[in-house]
Amino acid sequence: MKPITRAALAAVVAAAFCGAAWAQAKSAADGIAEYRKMLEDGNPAELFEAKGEDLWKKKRGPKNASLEQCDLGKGPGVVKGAFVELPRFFADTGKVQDLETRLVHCMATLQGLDAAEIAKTRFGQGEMANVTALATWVASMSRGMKFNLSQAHAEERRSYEIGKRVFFFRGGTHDFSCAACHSADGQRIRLQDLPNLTKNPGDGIGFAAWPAYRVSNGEMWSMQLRLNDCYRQQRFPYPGFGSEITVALGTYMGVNAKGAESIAPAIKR
Amino acid sequence: MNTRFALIAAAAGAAVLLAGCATGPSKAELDQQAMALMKASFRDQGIAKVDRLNQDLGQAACSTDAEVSDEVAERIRNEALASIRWPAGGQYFGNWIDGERIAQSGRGMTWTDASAETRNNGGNCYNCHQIDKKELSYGTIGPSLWNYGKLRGITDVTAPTAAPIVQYTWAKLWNSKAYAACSNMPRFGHMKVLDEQQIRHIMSLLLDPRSPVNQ
Amino acid sequence: MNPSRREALTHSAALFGLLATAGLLPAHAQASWSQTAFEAKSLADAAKALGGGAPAESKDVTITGPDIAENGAVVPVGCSTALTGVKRMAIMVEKNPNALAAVFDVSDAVDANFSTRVKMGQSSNVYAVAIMNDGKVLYGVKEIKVTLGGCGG
Amino acid sequence: MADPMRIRAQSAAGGKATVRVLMSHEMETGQRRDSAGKVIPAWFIQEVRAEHNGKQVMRAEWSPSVSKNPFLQFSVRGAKAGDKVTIHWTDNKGDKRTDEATVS
Repeated sequence: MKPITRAALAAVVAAAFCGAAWAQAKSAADGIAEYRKMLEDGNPAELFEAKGEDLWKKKRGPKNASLEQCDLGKGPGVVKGAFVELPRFFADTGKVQDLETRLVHCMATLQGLDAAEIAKTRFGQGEMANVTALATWVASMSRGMKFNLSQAHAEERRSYEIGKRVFFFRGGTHDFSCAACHSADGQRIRLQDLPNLTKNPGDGIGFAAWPAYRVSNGEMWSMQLRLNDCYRQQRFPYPGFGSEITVALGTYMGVNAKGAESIAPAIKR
Repeated sequence: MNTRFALIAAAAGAAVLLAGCATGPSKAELDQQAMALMKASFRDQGIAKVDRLNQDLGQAACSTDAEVSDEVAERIRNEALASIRWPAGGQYFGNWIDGERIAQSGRGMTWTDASAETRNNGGNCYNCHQIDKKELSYGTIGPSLWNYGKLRGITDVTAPTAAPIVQYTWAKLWNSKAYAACSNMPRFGHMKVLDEQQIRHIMSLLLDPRSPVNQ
Repeated sequence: MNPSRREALTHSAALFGLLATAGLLPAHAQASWSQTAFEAKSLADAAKALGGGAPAESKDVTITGPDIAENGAVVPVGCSTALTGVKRMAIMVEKNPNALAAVFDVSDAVDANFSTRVKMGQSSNVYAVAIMNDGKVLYGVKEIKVTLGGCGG
Repeated sequence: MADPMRIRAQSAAGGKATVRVLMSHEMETGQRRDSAGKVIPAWFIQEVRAEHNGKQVMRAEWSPSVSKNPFLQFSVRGAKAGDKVTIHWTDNKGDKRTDEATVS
């Protein structure tokens, strides 16, 4: 026992000395940056990408069909580049849809699955977990590409304007809005940087980083879940999965992110 | 004169129409649509009911990236100031140890919280503020509160000279909108997020000369 | 994932099934899991349970990890040494309920250098421990701070 | 059955291959409680084995302190492009998973 006690003491003393010098050279923010860098190699999102790719190609549902004919906006079966142009207007549904609502639409029309049932399912469970895995894979196919949402259709412009209003909507017990935390540069909650989502926050930040693997709970988070939990923390009531305001927020943030390089699926705290 | 006015009015009307064709719904229409979609998109979950979307004057006025008019801002501040409940028995202070615990906690009032009772709630303080320097993980949305009392010259919280700062701090915690109409800080007392006793503890954390914040 | 990788996965799964059916694989690994070492509360006790002597600090054994972790659920850590004659390498987190997180048997066919990610309940010293063929136990240590993050609700 | 692992094995300087593995597993500690207050039983990978062209080169024992969806990196000496690296894991419930990758 003795050697360890003495050695441990020596280590503590040494650490204290190094610590003092170190603290001046390196802030907590730098330390966090180092931590994030270490996690980049070996992002468990890869496990979900693989699952999503399988789900895309597998024949499933009452119609025993794959999703390979799903039109994510660039034509049936075109996956590469689709993510960085969503949400967008789809003529066949007459609506602006984000990645997840479009995937559910394809699961319903091509595979015969029940869209309403999926929308009601909890995140991380059953077919909802499959939607998240599919979204993770679809996003990964546009990694490194730049966001370029269309504003050509009147509905796309309307979606942006609605999204902007929703973004600034204050309410709940704490008077929070999305804007309360995400409309200024260089701010953070605890040690987490807050992207300014009212303008282009830069490459791989904000909208250009989700879906992401959350290390805090070891789950894959899609954009719909990201928004859902933002609203939970805002102390708002529960936003419906794929509801119009969630899609409109996607349009607002996505258009604002124009030109930003996608790093999705990322890894986050 | 009348004719000329009519002509201008007609031209203006035509311009509005043209603009309407080119850009889709008007600003007012979009405002209305957004509000309707907010109501349609949310549902009750646990303690978080849809009535949380019913905005009061300040919430509605501060839901935009535009500046709030001076007149509206003043109304919000005055209403907030009038809403403040001063502590029973003039007792403003608790203990800073509990204050630190409340400041650290970001819990409460979400749809995953079982009840809205204040004892379940935290103050979320470190989410936005530096407070005790020992805590490395602090937010920067609000100003640093390190040495909050010391910088304001508080050596004895009961001294008459301390009264203005003590009262201001209580009011800020109870209803932050009393001093800034569109403050991002929650109205802890007014919205029943924290109770009087919890606010006393935070008061001690910030103002007590013995609190680690004022070393 | 590239197609050849996927095929390889399928093949290996099938192969594994065959081997299992043929009774060529052990039914359970639990029997060989070092229960005593994993239940140890301290570095010294864990080292003893793993067949080593009293631990001594050594600059030749390195623990890698961040100075500060954004979340204690996933903390990247690595243990390594360039010394020869290493039997096992271990990673220990002093303030976890059970200190020993992982232990690796070293052979001539692998470097004594392993990286993984561990959970940390709070800020703590983290040790890289080398158990040598002669029973000596050498370690490197570093403190990793765990922070509270996010909105915390 | 458990989801497949992701294995990358890349030849590196010094005539070895760097192996990076991601495993899909809950790694439940046995110390958490569910919403009803009941302890969630421990469920974690206990043993990991690595083979190079069929020969065992590494064996590890893990505790539930290893993070959910575990990551493991190590280097296999003498492994070159085209060689096979096989990873096996077994958890405390006896569930197993084996996956294989080719060194690139």
